[in-house]
Amino acid sequence: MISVSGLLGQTFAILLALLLAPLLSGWVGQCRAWLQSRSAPPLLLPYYMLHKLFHKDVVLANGASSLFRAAPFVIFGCMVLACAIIPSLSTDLPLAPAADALALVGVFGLARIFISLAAMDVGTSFGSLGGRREMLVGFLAEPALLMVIFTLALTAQSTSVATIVETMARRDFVIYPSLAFAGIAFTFVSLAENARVPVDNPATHLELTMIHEAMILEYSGRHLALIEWAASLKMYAYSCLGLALFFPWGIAAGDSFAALVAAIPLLLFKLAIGGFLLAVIETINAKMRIFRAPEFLGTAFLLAVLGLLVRLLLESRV
Amino acid sequence: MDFFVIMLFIPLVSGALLTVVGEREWAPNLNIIASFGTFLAAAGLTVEIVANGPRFAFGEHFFIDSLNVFFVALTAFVGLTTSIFSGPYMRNEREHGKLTAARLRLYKSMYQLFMFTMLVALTTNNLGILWVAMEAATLTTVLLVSLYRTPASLEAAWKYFILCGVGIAQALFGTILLYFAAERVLGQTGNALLWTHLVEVKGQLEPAIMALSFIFLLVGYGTKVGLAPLHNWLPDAHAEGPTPVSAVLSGLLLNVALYAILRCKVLADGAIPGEFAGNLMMGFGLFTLLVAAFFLSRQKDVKRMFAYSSIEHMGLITFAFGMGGAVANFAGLLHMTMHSLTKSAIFFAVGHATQKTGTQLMEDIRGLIRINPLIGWGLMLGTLAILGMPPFGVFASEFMILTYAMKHHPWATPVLLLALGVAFAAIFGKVQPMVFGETEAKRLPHAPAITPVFLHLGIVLMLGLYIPPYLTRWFHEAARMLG
Amino acid sequence: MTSLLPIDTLLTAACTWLAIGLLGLVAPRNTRFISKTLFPLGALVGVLVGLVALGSLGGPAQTAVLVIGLPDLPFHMRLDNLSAVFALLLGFVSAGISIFAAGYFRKGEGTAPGVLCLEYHVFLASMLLVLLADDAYAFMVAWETMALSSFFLVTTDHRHEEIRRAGFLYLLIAHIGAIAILLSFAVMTGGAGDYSFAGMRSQGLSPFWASAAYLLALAGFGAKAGLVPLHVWLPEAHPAAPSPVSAMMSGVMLKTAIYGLLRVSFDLLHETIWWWGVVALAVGLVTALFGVLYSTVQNDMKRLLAYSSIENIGLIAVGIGLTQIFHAYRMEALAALAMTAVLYHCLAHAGFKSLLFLCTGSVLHATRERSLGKLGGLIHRMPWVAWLALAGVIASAGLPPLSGFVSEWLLLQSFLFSPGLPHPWLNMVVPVAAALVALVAALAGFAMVKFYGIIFLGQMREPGLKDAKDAGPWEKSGLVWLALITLLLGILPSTVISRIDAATRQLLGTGLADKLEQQGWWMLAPISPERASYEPVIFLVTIAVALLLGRWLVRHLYHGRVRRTTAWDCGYYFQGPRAQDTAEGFSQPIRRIFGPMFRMQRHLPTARDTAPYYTVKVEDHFWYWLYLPLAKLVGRVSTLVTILQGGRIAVYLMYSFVTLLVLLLVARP
Amino acid sequence: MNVAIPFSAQLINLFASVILLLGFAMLAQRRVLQLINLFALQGLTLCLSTVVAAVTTGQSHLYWSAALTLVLKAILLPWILHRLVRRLQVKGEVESLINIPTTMLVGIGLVIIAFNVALPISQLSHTITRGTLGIALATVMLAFLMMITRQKAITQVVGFLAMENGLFLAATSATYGMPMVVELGIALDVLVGVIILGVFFFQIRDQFDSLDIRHMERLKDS
Repeated sequence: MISVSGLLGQTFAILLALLLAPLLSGWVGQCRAWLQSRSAPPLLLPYYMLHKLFHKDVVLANGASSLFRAAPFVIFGCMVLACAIIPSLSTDLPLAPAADALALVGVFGLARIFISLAAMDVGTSFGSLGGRREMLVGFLAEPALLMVIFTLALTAQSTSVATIVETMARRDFVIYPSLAFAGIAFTFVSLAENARVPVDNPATHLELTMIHEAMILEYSGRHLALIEWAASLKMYAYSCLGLALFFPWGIAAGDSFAALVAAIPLLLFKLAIGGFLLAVIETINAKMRIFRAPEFLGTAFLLAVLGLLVRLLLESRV
Repeated sequence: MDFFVIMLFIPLVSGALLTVVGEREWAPNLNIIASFGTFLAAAGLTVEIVANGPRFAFGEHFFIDSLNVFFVALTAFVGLTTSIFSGPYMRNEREHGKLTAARLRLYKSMYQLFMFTMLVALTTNNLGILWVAMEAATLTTVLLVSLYRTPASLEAAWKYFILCGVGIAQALFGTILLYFAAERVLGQTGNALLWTHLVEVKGQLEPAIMALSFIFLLVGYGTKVGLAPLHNWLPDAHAEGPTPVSAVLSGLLLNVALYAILRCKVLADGAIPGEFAGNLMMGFGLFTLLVAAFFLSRQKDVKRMFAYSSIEHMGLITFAFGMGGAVANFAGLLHMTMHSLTKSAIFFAVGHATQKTGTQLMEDIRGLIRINPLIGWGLMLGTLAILGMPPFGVFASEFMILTYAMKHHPWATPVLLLALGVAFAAIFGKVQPMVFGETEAKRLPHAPAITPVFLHLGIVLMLGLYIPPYLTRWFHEAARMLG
Repeated sequence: MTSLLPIDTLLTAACTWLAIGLLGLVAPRNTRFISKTLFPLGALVGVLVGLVALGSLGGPAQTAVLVIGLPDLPFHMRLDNLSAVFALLLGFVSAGISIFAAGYFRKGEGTAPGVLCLEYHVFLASMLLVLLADDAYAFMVAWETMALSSFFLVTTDHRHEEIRRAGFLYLLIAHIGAIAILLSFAVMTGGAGDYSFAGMRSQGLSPFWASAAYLLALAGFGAKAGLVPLHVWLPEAHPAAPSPVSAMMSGVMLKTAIYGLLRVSFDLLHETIWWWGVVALAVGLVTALFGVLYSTVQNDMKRLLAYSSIENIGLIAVGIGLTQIFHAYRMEALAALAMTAVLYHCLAHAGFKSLLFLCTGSVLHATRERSLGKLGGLIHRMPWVAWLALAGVIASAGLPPLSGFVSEWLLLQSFLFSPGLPHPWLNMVVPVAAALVALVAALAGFAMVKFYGIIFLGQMREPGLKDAKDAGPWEKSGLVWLALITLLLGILPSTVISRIDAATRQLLGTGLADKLEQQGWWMLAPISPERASYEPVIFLVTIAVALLLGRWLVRHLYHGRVRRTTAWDCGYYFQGPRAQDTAEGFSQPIRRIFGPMFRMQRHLPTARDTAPYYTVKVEDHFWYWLYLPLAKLVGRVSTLVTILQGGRIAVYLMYSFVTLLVLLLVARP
Repeated sequence: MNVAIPFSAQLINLFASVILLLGFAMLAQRRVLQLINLFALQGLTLCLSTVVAAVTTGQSHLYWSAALTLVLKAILLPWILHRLVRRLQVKGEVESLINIPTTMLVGIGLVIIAFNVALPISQLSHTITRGTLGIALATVMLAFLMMITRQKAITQVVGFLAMENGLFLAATSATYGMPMVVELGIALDVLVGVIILGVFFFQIRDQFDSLDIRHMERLKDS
């Protein structure tokens, strides 16, 4: 059952996620700056930010309720769980059976609900606007993500992320057109879910266009720190999920410690490439009007369903 | 003492007596006592018949078997409760200046005579006397319908008289034809119109004559039953007559007319090969049901609406008897019982409600449950019962009719479904706001008699959940006789 | 005397409920006696029913024949595993609602409390009898008594025109549905004339008649459950009823319709045809999507929940359809999975939806307001209700780790393993259906955020809300009870499933329990852990550990000072309650994206308006597509028919004459 | 079908034809008093036909029947009707809904129908007067037609009574009369009916100032 190395690997994966996530954000920011010919902020900027925020006092709005204060912790907890079950280094994760891919979508959903509710809690114009938009993005992104997972789950005959990854990694090299559809859909969803251009702009404070920032306007101090950290964890989780699903090579399959250690540089490499590509996407695209977002996500949903159908039509051997 | 003789004797004598003594303080009580006596005698007769089997009376001219004793008991019972109800009701009418003492005298004596004619019609063995009694029942009720002497009530009574008179003339032609057919078998004796004799030779009766005869009888007595398109007198007469009269017309007279058809159907079935009579009745029944259901949604007058509801139920019952067979006949009989009890209860409640509010227009009656919760609940529960809501007994019979129809005549079920649905929407949509809502209350000079309403509904409720075994045996016996 | 069998206990419980109801008539105006004695007693009986049903699960079916009923058809009663699952649901959920009701019903609100008590307990007893009935007549009697008692409960406050209208619509559709059910039973008896369920089981119907029976049952039970297009009564009746009644109707009564559908399609009809499943699936999908979309745009909190119930019923119907498809192709393991999802969703929905309805009841009592646009910020005044409602909201949104997620997870799992059906069309269609289910689940989240956020969060939209009081002790206990049910169903799915599996096994011949019992109680892996697994306890613990650890670390490593000030809001100066999203505003994206799905009347202000205002009214298309034309048609036919009664006696005589002539000329033996 | 018909049967057939002819005459008659006279004449013919049947067959109760007919149909009822018309001052002319020639045409059609309906049955009869069944049916139908087409309450009643005549004809001709108790009952009913109607006429006139039934079209649903 649960091996010691498995436990170690699990702990390690979580710690690595906690540590690496801000770095990934920093890296993307840096890449963006490079691509846009700006002078880049330091790579470790997110860490400084977190440090600073944790040390600051919390300034709560008068109308904030206990839910407002609890939400950042819940969101943070959810993201930790998400990172724990996505195989980044090894598929031997004792926590993996706790939640399969569907539950993973559920975890993201839970976090989304909490952040939206928290946004509505203070009762400001921007807060409820952000909450509404977040839910708008969510109700389209969530089924699209589910469909992507369905496509892969059909290939692997499993919804357990670890099993999918193992199957994907072990398969012979065959061209699956469905994966292409799923991959594109997944990219779209990831962009939307992580508040990236073209759906949202993480760097903006231009009131009428923002989504994520609008929701967290009233947060400060450690609450804001946790939310920011959770956001970077989310991006990390999505990146790892994408890598694990579509580029699973190099993730340790067994509980061999050596393989696990060997997987680290590969992961870093893949994340670096992924981050760079994200920066590229963000650079060559402009942010859409908010009402373009449903079309964008609708396309993602459609592509994911198409992928599923293509998978059934071309690749099933019944 | 012979229960049967007493039963016929009491209404005849008390009718005469009530004519003689006129309107006194105790006249309503005399009316009730007479009805009670009739009821007791009928009950005694019922027990006797159930225990000893069929019997004759007055030679062979009267014959009581399990089929008609059931109607007799029902008639006597509803007659009793209606007389109880009519006591305070008619007094209130007098207080409101709608009736005079002379009219009240006429009402009571005619009421007793009406009971007498119905009891004769139910118990006679002679199809000729059956006809005579039916005609007499029409004549007595014509006077009752026109009791208010308003233009509307006169018009209603006139239409009632002419339409039913013509109808019943056709029934007489049918009876003559029947006699014509019977005479060929039984010879020129006085027995050729006696049902007991006819039923023994029914297989030998000439089918062609019997078919013609049955058509005339069905159209004739069917007018009285209220089968569409012969029903036109019915809503007028029900709406314009005094409410106790509406209650007995709807609850009893229609039954008696249908009983006459049933007796003839037995003969027709025996004589004519195939399902001729049954098919005719099924056709009439379905058409009536459907037409009445659509009529319902256009009604404004509460009594008129429930009159159409009676037409609808008569259609359903006719359809059930048309299907024939033990189950359907049983269901038909049960439905007749339930309909009589429920509909008269509804008319009682409606009577009090209209007296309280001073109008029969449904849109002016509101919030009965606030004026008098018992009347309100009585009307509400009665309406739900008549619409076939369990656990009331109407549902039990509708259950049997519908399931039996689905089994043997599935083509008819969409019609049934449509009609019942439309009727439900129409009636309930109108009664609900009458019962619920807000209103200003008024007190009546005489406290209404609520007991009959809940007595009837209680019986209907009980029969929906539990039919005592002896009642079942009795019904089965009657259903078996109908073939 | 033999030992008391569970079925006897349940029948006694039903009688006790009736007796409690009748006791209410003894002192119809004594609110204290009725609410503080009778309703808690009713709740106690509810718990008993739940426990007995739980205990009887897995045992053999028990039957009883009562003396009442029709002459040849006394009431047959039968307690088997399917009934037990639903009796379990009824008992436990109704216990919570009754406790709540003990604190809820007050003087001066419509019907006298004694009458209300009677109606309420008759409602409970009739629902129990529906579950136990083993012949068509007993079933119909119980079924219609249920409709009738709930109708009276709905019209408790009958002084309002729209409440009467709602009650009328409800009873009308319920009655038409009941006739359809009755006909379905009639078809199932075949030619035998045996109306007991045992008799129906032994009938080998031809596919045509079996399909007729099934479709009639689907229509009949669908009318009660609220399947599109027979759903229209539901969003009218639920808001009209007092909240405990809405809770009971939505949480429990709708499930009796599901029970009936399951009973007919898997128990009484011995064969399943694959396209039945497709019909149920399609209807379910339309219902779910319709329900959730309309629930997002509602501005009345109870209507919102009512539409959400429609959505959930749709999901259940999808599950039933899937089960039928699998069952028809003899893929019993998958059928069992889908069936488990159905049963589980019934339980889950009963818990969380009644919880939410009761919360609206508390809000209603505290604020006298049902419209979302006039609520807000109640979490400050009603923390108990708010936090307990959050549990309901999360479960309703289908999110882990609460009950709603488990059933949705099971449903999606059964979708996922559908390929392999020996029918190419189905193979293609089923995944699309899965996508729609996913969309529905996500939209449910939207609706729930709207519901919760607008009522409990933000600033109070009306000054009067400041005086709102939290729920009283009785109400609180009812809410806590239901929240506990929601939580337990969420984190102990394996344990629950291994109990209710008996019903699945009874209907399909196979179940999930064997597989589940190989794994631990904490793990839910219906096929095998490699294929799919969900461990809600671990899930919850992990999040909780991360949460608490995070909190502890933050507290101890950094200082925990908090300052309060006005909100920042980008420095925007106006921060009154009107700055927040309104209920209409919140759902604006949905109205925009799914515009054609709604019938909208909008007034948009222009720049030149001196008194600009904005209104939007969303109505149900089905009214205009189906119900109004139907009503108009009936009206037309009525107008035609009334020509018959034209008032002229000569014409009447002619009818009689023509009838006679036609019969003489046409009718021949 | 060339069987010699006995003289008495010829006589009865003749009377029956006269009754039918009178039926047509009533259909065509515009004046109320004349209508009543025609009705009385019909009653008389009916009585004669019954007497012939009684003589031929020797059935004693047919004599009673004939006497009853004579008293009731030929004397008493016409007398009551005459009195009513005079007391109520009914105007002479009776308007018809359909004009008279059309009514007559319809009447002829009805006669054809009635004969055809009765034909197969009357052939089964062994009485000497079996052919009259068709005539009786035709008389009933003509009376029916009269009730439909006439606008006055009193003419409707005459139509109603003419219908009874047709029925009596059927009873005597096809079956040599119904049992005596039934005939008595029927006669009593008819008498009581007409008396009640008489009372009614006064009430109607009091309320409506006319006996025109077109005033009584207020109870309707359409």
